Amino acid sequence: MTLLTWIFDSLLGLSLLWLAWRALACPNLFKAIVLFVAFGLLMALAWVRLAAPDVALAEAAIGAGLTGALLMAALAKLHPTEAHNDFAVPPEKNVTKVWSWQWLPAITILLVTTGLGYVVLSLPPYATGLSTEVAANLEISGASNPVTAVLLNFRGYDTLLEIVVLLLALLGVWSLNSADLDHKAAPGIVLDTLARLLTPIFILVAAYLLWVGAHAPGGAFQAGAVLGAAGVLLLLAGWRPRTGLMALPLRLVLVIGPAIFVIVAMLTLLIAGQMLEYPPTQAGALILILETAATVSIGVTLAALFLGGDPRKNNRNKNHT
Amino acid sequence: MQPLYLALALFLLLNLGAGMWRVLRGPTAADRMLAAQLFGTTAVAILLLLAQATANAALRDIALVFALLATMTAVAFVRRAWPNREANHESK
Amino acid sequence: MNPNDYLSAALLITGAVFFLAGTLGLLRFPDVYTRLHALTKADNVGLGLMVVGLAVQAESWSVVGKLLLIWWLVLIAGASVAHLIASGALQRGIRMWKP
Amino acid sequence: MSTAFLYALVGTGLFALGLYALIVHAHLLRKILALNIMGSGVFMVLVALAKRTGDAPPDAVPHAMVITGIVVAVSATALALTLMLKLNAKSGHAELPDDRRE
Amino acid sequence: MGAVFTEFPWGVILILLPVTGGILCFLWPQIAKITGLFIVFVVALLVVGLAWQIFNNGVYRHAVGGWGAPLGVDLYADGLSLLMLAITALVGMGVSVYSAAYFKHEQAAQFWPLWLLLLAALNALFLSADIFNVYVTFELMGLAAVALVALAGSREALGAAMRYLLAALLGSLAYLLGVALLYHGFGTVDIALLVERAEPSPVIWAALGLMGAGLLLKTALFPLHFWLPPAHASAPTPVSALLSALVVKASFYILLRLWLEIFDPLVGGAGVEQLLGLLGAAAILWGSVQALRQTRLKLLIAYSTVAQVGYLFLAFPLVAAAGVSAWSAVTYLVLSHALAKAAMFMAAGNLLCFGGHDRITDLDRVVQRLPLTAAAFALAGVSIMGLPPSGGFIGKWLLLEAALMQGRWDLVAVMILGGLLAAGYIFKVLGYAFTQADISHESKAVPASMEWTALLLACGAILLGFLAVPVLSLVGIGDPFGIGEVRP
Repeated sequence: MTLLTWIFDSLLGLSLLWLAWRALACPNLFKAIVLFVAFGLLMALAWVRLAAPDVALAEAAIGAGLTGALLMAALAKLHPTEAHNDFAVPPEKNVTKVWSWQWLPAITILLVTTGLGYVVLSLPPYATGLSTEVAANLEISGASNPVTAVLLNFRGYDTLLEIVVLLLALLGVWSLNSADLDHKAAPGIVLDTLARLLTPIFILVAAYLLWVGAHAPGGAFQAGAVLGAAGVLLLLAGWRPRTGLMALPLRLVLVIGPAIFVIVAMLTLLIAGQMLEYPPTQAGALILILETAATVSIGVTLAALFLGGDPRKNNRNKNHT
Repeated sequence: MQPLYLALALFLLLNLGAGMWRVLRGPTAADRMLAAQLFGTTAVAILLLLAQATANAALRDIALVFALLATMTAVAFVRRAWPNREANHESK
Repeated sequence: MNPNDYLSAALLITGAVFFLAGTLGLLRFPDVYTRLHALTKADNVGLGLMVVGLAVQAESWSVVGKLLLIWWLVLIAGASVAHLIASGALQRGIRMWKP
Repeated sequence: MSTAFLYALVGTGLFALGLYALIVHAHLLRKILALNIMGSGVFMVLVALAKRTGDAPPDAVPHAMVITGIVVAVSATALALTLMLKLNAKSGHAELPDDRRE
Repeated sequence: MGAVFTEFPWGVILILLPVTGGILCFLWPQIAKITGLFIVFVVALLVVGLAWQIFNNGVYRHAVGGWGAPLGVDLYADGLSLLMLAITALVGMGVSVYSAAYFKHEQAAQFWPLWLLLLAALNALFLSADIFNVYVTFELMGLAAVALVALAGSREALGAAMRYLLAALLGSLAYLLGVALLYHGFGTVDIALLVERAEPSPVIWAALGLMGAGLLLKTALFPLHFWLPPAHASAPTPVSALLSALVVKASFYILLRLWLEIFDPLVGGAGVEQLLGLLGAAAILWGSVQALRQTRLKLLIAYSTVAQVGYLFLAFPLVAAAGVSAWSAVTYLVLSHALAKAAMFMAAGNLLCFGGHDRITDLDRVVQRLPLTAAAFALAGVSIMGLPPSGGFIGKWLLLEAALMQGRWDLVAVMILGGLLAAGYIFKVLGYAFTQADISHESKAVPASMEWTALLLACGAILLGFLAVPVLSLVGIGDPFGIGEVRP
């Protein structure tokens, strides 16, 4: 049995390296994206093998689902009309400059990586990190899933900043581009039915992941990513929200995650004296509130990132992009 | 039973590796996409087998998310990234 | 091993064979339409047999429910994607293989 | 070799592959893929080495860090893709000016 | 009343308030300008409060979530962090007043939320005591800065923003891999605990290499400066000022912290300092020569930043024998460069706004026509060149003194040469500013607030030259340099 898992792990590791190499080296960009999506799929399996199911869930939703859709849409906009040669980059354009000394970075990186490998292997084979501290405080953290406890309580401050990063990415995207709200090719009955059928299931699964996250793998990011995927599917099926919703209501939903986080941070600062210090009896409820708000924001932000522009600017800049 | 689950998971992983050939070979974008679709299903099967082998119920949730998102990339491909003319690359 | 185990092992192995068949079809068939045919065998039957094989071993009905839900989702996804790709390929004039 | 170190080495390998591709390739989409693969490598080192706990459950702190990192990575990827598209619309190229062979 | 001031959590509000402001500006763009200005001024007051607190209670530490390291994240502020926060608030106020007149309509609605979130990121970074938390603040800072550069919208700006984004992400990933190794080597990401636990090992060297490389890339030390000149030159003027004055310093600050606290005690004396000094010297010469060769004013100033960053690294090889004056010099150079460079970019922005171009040879008698702006440029130039009585003079003098003390004649020569080259490129600009251009251009009025903020920041850089004693005693709080006491 250990032999079997060892073979499985080695094969998975080699496949990951091979996929990464091919995705980065093949001249055809479309092929590269498909290989990258497959890479994400295998990454999720690797997280499972490393006993990190929370990470695997996040990777499954974001890495294998959303990033693939984002890349596909970007590739399509990069070459809107040309179908020539199946997105192949002409070989002479593929590589920077005249790298007649291309071996130089290759050899440098090889040496550095060998060194890094040596350093990694020099680490002690047994180390518990912070798992004893996490276990000792899990009881009063408000969540029995240690990853959720770390994300929302022990290191909740990182999570606060990180939700702001997501909002910031959207601000950046919106300042660059206007949304393409008119692109509504008829989805066809199959896609339309698929979107209608799956959307409620997406929402149910997101709610399930959010709920289960307190005591088992799951949580706000995974749930938010699933919700975002539902939004992306609807957008792909040609659905567009009414323009009335695209102004302040949309912005309110986008900021509800960071806003609730900041409010809780301020309140805990006032009451408990330390930012994000939850009273142990209410920690569970607070975490659930924070996670619910974060899930909604993350989901809508991811879908808005896929839409790829500011919906407010739609009418003015229609012929611009 | 555990060795069987693991052996089958390994077998499916090998299958997946073999399918990679189609991604590399093409010839059309649709062929590559089909292979990716098969990878998704295979990954779901591997996850279900591992869930049983390691008695870890959480892995079924991951399989569920995979199954749910199985359409995403393919739909994005069909609706956005598929070039309109491809016929002239088909004949080999 | 009890009879249940034999049943489940048989189902799982047959499922795996369908996955192999799907992969071989994907590799060996001559055009996108026939490859689509092979692929959906793995999706529908391969995963289906595996799900049933695992359901036999399941510790509770909720696990069985989740397994069936997963299978159902993959069926829906497989069928829709197969349709979308096939009709897209036809529209784009990808030729069918003639023996 | 234990699972932890096996995957940690794979992680450093991914980091190296991504770094090489980032330097050598000119097309921005490729550079963005390269950064994502580098990121996956770093995340893998973080999570793999957290499994050096024997039979006990692994250390959860790096798992949380990696989930944070994945969200950051998808944010950065979305911004980078939009920037690339905008640059391509303005200049007609999806490469940076002096990486381009005229 | 006194207790309220000394116990109030100033530091935490310094982070939460700009985030709130960013959210409000995003929700209601029509009041973005007012909200933004208000928040920035309140942030400045909060820094004063924090200074008062640190003065009375010593270093500031806040255990977020009440957990404390290693399980939780700590915030930490000593004299050095306080000075960085103060300079951020000062330059931030100037940039905000300038931006209120500079950005109009839709651009203003996009600028304010991004800038407030950048401010939050900077404050969070200077207050962080946790190397993983620093990674998150780096990403926050990087994405905000890139989006701000891209606001200019031109092809050059978009290309520069893209290059900047790639460099920033690469730097962050290298840094994060270093964090991963340190965490798995010593079981914590808290800086103070790492200091206790770390011991010389391959992990330390690898972490130093990875984090150092990532941070040097973000700080744009020669030869990793390739992304800086296009980004700083093509960004909107207030953004150029922010990037050169503050954002580059943020990664330098982390590098300095990590070097002083973790790496120097373990691997000091093994040649790393010499390497950094060498690169610094190369940056001074290369940046200055490039600046001299530029024909566009903003590119000239951007290359001058490359050169001035070099000075910061000259201190590293000098510390062994002259710790006190070397680190005082670094502090002073950081502060005076922030003020002077912000003023200089603003002056350039005024000229750009006035004549519609920034070609140096076509500056048309701007001394007569924009006297305040010309004065701002000249005063900022005095500090950049290191002439007395400016803040830049104090910094460079202390550095020179340290080099003389150790008999490092090579570094002395580089510093003098760098000063001469700086004089060259600044007088080149001033020369053209007095003369009449061959072709006269139509000109536009420059808002008075934009001229005055440039001048005030430049005066600040000069004024810094008279404040050496209080500033250097402030930076000594909490002994960030590990030398007991800092004397001017």
